[in-house]
Amino acid sequence: MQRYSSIRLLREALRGHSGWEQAWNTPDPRPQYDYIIIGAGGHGLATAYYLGKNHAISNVAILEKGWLGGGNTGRNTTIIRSNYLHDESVAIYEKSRQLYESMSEDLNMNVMFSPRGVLTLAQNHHEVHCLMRIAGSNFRQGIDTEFITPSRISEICPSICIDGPRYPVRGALWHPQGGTARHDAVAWGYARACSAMGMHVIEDCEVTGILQSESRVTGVTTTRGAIHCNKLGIVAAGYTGKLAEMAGFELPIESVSLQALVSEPVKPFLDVVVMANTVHGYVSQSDKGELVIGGGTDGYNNFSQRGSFTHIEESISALVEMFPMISRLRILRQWGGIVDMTADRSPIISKTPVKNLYVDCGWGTGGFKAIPGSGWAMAELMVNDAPGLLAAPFDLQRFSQGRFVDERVAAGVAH
Amino acid sequence: MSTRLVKGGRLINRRRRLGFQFNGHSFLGYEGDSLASALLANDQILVGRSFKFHRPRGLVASGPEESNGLVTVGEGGLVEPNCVATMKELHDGMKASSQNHFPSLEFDIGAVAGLAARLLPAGFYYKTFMQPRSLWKRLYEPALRHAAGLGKAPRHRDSSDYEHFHAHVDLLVVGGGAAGLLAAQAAAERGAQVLIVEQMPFWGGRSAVDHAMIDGIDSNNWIAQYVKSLEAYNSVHMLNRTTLFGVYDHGLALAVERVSDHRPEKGALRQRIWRIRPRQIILATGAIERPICFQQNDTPGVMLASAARDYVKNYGVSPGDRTVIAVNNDDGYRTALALSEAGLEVPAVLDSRPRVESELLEDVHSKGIHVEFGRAVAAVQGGKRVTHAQVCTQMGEGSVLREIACDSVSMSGGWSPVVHLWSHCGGKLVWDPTLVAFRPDLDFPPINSAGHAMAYTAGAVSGCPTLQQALEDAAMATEMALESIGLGGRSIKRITCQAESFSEPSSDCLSPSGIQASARDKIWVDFQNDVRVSDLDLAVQENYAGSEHAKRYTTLGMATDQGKLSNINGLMIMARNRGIEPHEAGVTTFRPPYTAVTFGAIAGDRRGPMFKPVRKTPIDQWHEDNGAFWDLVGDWRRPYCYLKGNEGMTRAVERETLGVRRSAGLLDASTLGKMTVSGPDAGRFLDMIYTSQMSELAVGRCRYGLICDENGFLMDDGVIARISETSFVCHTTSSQAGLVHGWMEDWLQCEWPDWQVYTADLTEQIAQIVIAGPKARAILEKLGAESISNEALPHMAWSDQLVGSHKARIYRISYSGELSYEIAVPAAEGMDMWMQLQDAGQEFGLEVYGTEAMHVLRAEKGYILIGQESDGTITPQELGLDWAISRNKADFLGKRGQRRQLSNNISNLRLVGLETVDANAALPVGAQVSSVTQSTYDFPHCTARVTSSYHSPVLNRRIALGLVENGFRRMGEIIHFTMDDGEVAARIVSPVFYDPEGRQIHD
Amino acid sequence: MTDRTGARRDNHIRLLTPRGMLMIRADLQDPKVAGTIVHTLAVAMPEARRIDANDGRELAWMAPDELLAFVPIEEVDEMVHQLQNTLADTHHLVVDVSSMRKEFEIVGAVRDILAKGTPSDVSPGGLKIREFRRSRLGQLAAAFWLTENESAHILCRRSETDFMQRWLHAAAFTQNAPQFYHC
Amino acid sequence: MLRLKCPYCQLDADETELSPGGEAHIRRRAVDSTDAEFTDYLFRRRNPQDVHVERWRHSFGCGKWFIVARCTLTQEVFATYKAQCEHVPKSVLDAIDARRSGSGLRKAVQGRKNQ
Repeated sequence: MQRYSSIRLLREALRGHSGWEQAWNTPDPRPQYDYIIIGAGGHGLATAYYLGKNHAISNVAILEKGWLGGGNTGRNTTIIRSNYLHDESVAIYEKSRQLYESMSEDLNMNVMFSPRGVLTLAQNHHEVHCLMRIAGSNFRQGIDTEFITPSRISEICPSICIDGPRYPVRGALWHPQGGTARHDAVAWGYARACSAMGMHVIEDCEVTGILQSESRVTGVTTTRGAIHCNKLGIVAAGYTGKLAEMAGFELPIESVSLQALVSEPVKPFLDVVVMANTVHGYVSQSDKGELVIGGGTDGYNNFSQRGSFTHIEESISALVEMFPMISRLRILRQWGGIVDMTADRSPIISKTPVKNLYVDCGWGTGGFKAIPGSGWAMAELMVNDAPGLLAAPFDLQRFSQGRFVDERVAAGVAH
Repeated sequence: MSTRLVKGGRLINRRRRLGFQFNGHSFLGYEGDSLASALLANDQILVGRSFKFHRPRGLVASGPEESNGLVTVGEGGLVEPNCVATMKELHDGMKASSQNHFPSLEFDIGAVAGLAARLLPAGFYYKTFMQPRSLWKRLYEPALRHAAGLGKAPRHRDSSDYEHFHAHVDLLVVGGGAAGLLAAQAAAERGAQVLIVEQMPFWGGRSAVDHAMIDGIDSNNWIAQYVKSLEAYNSVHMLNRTTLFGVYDHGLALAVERVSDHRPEKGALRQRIWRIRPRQIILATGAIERPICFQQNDTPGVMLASAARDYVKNYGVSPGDRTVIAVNNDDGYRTALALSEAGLEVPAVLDSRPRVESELLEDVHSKGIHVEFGRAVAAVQGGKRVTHAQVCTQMGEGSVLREIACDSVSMSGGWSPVVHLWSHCGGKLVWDPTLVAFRPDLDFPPINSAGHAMAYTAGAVSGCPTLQQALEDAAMATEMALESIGLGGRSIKRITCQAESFSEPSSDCLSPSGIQASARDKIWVDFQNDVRVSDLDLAVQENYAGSEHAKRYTTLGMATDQGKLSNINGLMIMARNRGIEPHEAGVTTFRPPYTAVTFGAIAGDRRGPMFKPVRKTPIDQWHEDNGAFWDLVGDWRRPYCYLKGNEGMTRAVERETLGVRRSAGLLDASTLGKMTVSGPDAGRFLDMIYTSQMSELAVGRCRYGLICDENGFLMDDGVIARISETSFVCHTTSSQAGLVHGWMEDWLQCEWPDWQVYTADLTEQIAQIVIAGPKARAILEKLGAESISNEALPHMAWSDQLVGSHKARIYRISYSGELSYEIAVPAAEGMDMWMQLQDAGQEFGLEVYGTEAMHVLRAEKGYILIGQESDGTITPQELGLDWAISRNKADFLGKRGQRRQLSNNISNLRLVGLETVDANAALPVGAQVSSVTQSTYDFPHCTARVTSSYHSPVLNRRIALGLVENGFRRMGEIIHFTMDDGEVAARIVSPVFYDPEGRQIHD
Repeated sequence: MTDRTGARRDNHIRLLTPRGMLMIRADLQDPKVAGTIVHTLAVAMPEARRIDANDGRELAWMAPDELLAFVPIEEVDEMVHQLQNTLADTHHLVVDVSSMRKEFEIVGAVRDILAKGTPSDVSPGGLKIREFRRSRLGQLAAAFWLTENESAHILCRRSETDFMQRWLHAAAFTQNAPQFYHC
Repeated sequence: MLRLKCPYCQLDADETELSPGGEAHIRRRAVDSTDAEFTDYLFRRRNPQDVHVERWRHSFGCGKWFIVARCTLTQEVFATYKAQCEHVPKSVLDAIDARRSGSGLRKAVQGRKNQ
């Protein structure tokens, strides 16, 4: 892999940047691989990456029906945090956050992980108790979170209006290790690294069928022909259910649309990520200067990625309440992301009724922050044909057993 | 230099001068000017700095596609960053300033980035700043952030007002150009309700600038006639200064009307969002001209040809004295004519195509304007403004043939239909090679809920190059649109315009075609974001070749104009690099809004006190007048406590709590949910809804009930009273009343529709007042309540009787552990009932108490609070409420859920009381006991957590409730809670701290 | 109609003195039931989404199995009593809900005022005189109907009366009225 | 923003006047069900990129639940009908097939019935 560095940049500058190589190759699919991952989004690419890095498996193809990173990886609000409530969640999200810290070096690509801190606001007494509960949990789990008072909030983020007429801020959860990253770069960085390990990242290759014999997976048929494999991982977010159907089983997943938007760029004034659950809004300011704003999900099944207006309106009025000075800024672009929701809003990283076929999906509105951890856990599951510590709680059985990992109890909405 | 011409300017009123400031300098303009035209008239060529390299920027366009002329306008609560100067109407006293530079527009330190431009190709930041890790956060990122961004965010609260308006019409016409006006007129004649919106302050679009005559008369008159005729219709509503910015599912169209931006006035409504539900939409959104890519094409003074003639004809402003015009299509010749008619010099028109024939060309020749074919601009000279244009042959590599001295360059790279709104809701596009642009694919329109087309395109947006074709197209589109909503009729009168023949435009936007690699980083594609041809080359070279990847890697088209000027050129250049057709590279998706929309406008009236509704009880005013500190419970506001004199909240809560324990207390419980459930099957129904056997409840009695979801988790609780054989009143928690009523209706309507049960949510109908404490009975008796003795009205019974002057229903139920009555009267009588109880209670030392005291009282008795002890994943069993679950019922909601064979959903956590060993040690909610022995992960496992924690005044100690593993079996055990500020030891005790025998309640 | 600032000056908002209101739930498709109700209240049975009136009393269609009756406040107890008796042999629910809601009257450009807050069609074709519409107004649940082209009644939850009053005031008196349905 | 006709009010209602209620025609499984059946009842949901049959409540109107057949990709609405029917009415299935021959719905509906 051609290494990126300042020196390299300087040298290339002198010869008109003619020496930069392809970030990842674009091979035609081989007839056979050891492992196939369906879905070249963050989670799929991360899975492949850790197959190589942790398990020295490089005979891997990652199949993508569109362009890599074109799903939710490229349309989320890039929040990274690990201050969840339940042990199962904290374990995987904290693993993930730690992997983000070293991601730029690991991938030799600057993914701009920016641990600027995440503020989760409490705007009534009930929420205060919910956040105190998380703080209590996180203290035990060794997650750096702290419940802070309004005055501290003003120090950390002066632009927040503490005494809003309708929802005064009563306190907040402060998670200094949380932050944001450059979402596209995460996908590109993994693709580049996978490619460098000799894996095949194959775009415009839609899976049309799943081949099996004696309920053991043997490969897939695609728009670019049949491709065989020993082990298959479906990591296709909202489309995982459709692929599962091809394999003959169902997943307890529903796809809904999550609204997001960015503002015009302005000079930096917001240096932390702010989440307010009562009023369904969360916001950060990108390095480009745009406010990146996320809203709620529509409550009905939806596969169209167009923006809707219902939740945009709610989120924006909420944020104007919280930051009165942004009222005269403008929304530049809005879109909908299709998020795959499970009944308890926690993911599925699991074996399936079909031997050697594994799924990693159901990340709902919180997928981006989980990318490395999810890939790590999924790779482990696929190699050992048994879940490791991180994946174990998120198997399919939990629904029939009523063994939920429900993070909604911690907050009105989860991201 | 650019200046105000002595005559001309169809939009300005020379009799009305307007004074304004730019960067502190005072200038003059005219009524009807845009800020852009006024700046140009004052020879202010330099208007801003680019995003990445901070290069000097001048106006490039005359409409919403402007990507350079972004300024900050206004002061204080009216300041508005990133204002598009071409869309900003000048008003007297306007204060504007340029952005993104330090210390000044003329001298910007940031411009050094430009010198290092070679070092900073597309995506350079992905390749560096990685070592050492810590520096990214402390140094690199802050530096990048500071350099980025355009204007500064306002510091003050927005002082303007906004509102929304819902309009339902037959036909929405988007665009007030000739095509739009024609469509609106035709629709009006057919009797349709029409709404026509136009983004500019004037009607007619480009037609008056580009065409002398329409339908045989002067184009200005033609427009005036149509506008006049439309205004005469009651069924037609015309909105200019209104941008339709989005088309959404099922045909919702959103527009923003700039009501008073052009004359800011205190108290005036600033902007209005129109939420339009049309039965059919006609998009007459026109087209946008593309720049040409030659070296230094970002130099101030280089401008779209259409913009140049707009400034001359609309505002009487010259873009410069000598203007070189570069074109790859016929349309640019209009500018040559316009400029020479205005007496300005056009040293040369450089047409990159081999010799062509067209009427326009003949006119140009007849004016004696010098035209060179197969020639192009090699490069423009001049830093902050154009001084020369260098000429080369289009087909060559760019060797300079000669230099032309000029102070302005006009470029016409062809026209792109404004297809954004068509695409927003699923309309497909086709690449039209003769047009050299994407145009709407009429076979795949955006569809409505019935699956039919919900929009038609009319005019230039359809890809019609001539006015004649555009108007033909508009007439046809209108007929189809009206047909589709049952307003078909005789065909629309055709309009005749002077014939225009057009020769094919060239698909080459790059000058010259054979430009060398070394020069490609001096050619700008996206002016604002500093994306150059070389950046696109690099994207392709590094395999970010797909349009989406390239956009994200180079930031092409991600500027505030969202690629209106840059996308197609960028696409064509990359396509050529890859040896494919532009459409094969795939156009990036158009997202709403078409142009940026103010947050405040979208928030509308949802601001300040109107942000979210607040629900108030019938007694709210009294609370307000008596020092209530508010608690928010769902949408309700309830007194958390009442502050007397200068006492603090802790003191107040203590006073209120003791008041109840020692004499009596009064609580406004009107927010409690109150459902009437009535009908022959009411008992049977409640047996399903609640975990206990409500059908067995005797008339006149009450029972505590639990509602579980189908998983068996606790949802809500409350007291149910049986009013008659067939009728019950079910109390729910305050914040979940609506939810529980919905839950009941859901099961009734969808699962058991044949059961004879009616429910009614009477929460708002009834004011409910709790009077609790040893003196409660005495106070009621003083008010004449007769049969409330233990015998007449035992605990968990109810009766109707007179209290004071009110017919009331008295429930003897208790959430405090004291002798307690809940007095229910119609809400209208609530306040008076409250006052009477107040007065009667004075002599007994009656205290009024709020929600916090209520919580302390319930915690002292170990009563749970939904949302505190429960969280949606807790079962009644874990809370020790097994007694409230019927064993002998065949079925109830949640029963099966608790019976899963493999079920782990009833954990071994149990709700217990926690008594801190040190009576005053605080044991905060959320505090946990951890055990390393049985931990799954690399952090300890939780064996206990605090769910509620209070100071108990009556016991004068801290008390807490908590969920503890096998808690019931560990009574008396001392466990240790660890928190960041140390450790607290607590003894596991019964959750009932106060009056365990329950004497008080039954007293 | 509008002054220099473009604000409607001839709009009026009035919080009405409480009327008696009854919730009636029963099988309205059953002619016997319908007949009984009509006979007892002496008001015609409204068609779906209509409100009908007859000297001092009104009857509004709330849902296929629900009516809202308006009667003089002093008649409420008597009416509840009568209806409960006359409907005794059929499954029904009759409750006094006089306190549950508050009633506003607005006069002036009422369609324009309503259109600022409701996504429902209030154009002359979309909301006929005496059509009873249950919808949203601002962010509140509300019911409204026009008694004539320039006059409307609005019902809202009692607890949200202040908010509704404030919203109506803003909607009616903001400068630069849209003048869409009332030009 | 969706606009659906309430079959009780015969009135077009805006998305903001309605509340969604998930997949329709799901048969409740109670105490007598196996764990598998019960799990299906609670968690097995169709997630088609095609016609979806779902519950909506006219919560800001008459308060009644009704059922909508809607395409989750194009947002086309094929029918709305009252909630009190156990299965998708044949007329609705036919209406859908008329516009969407070969939509998976009929098969899916049959599939459900057979359990």
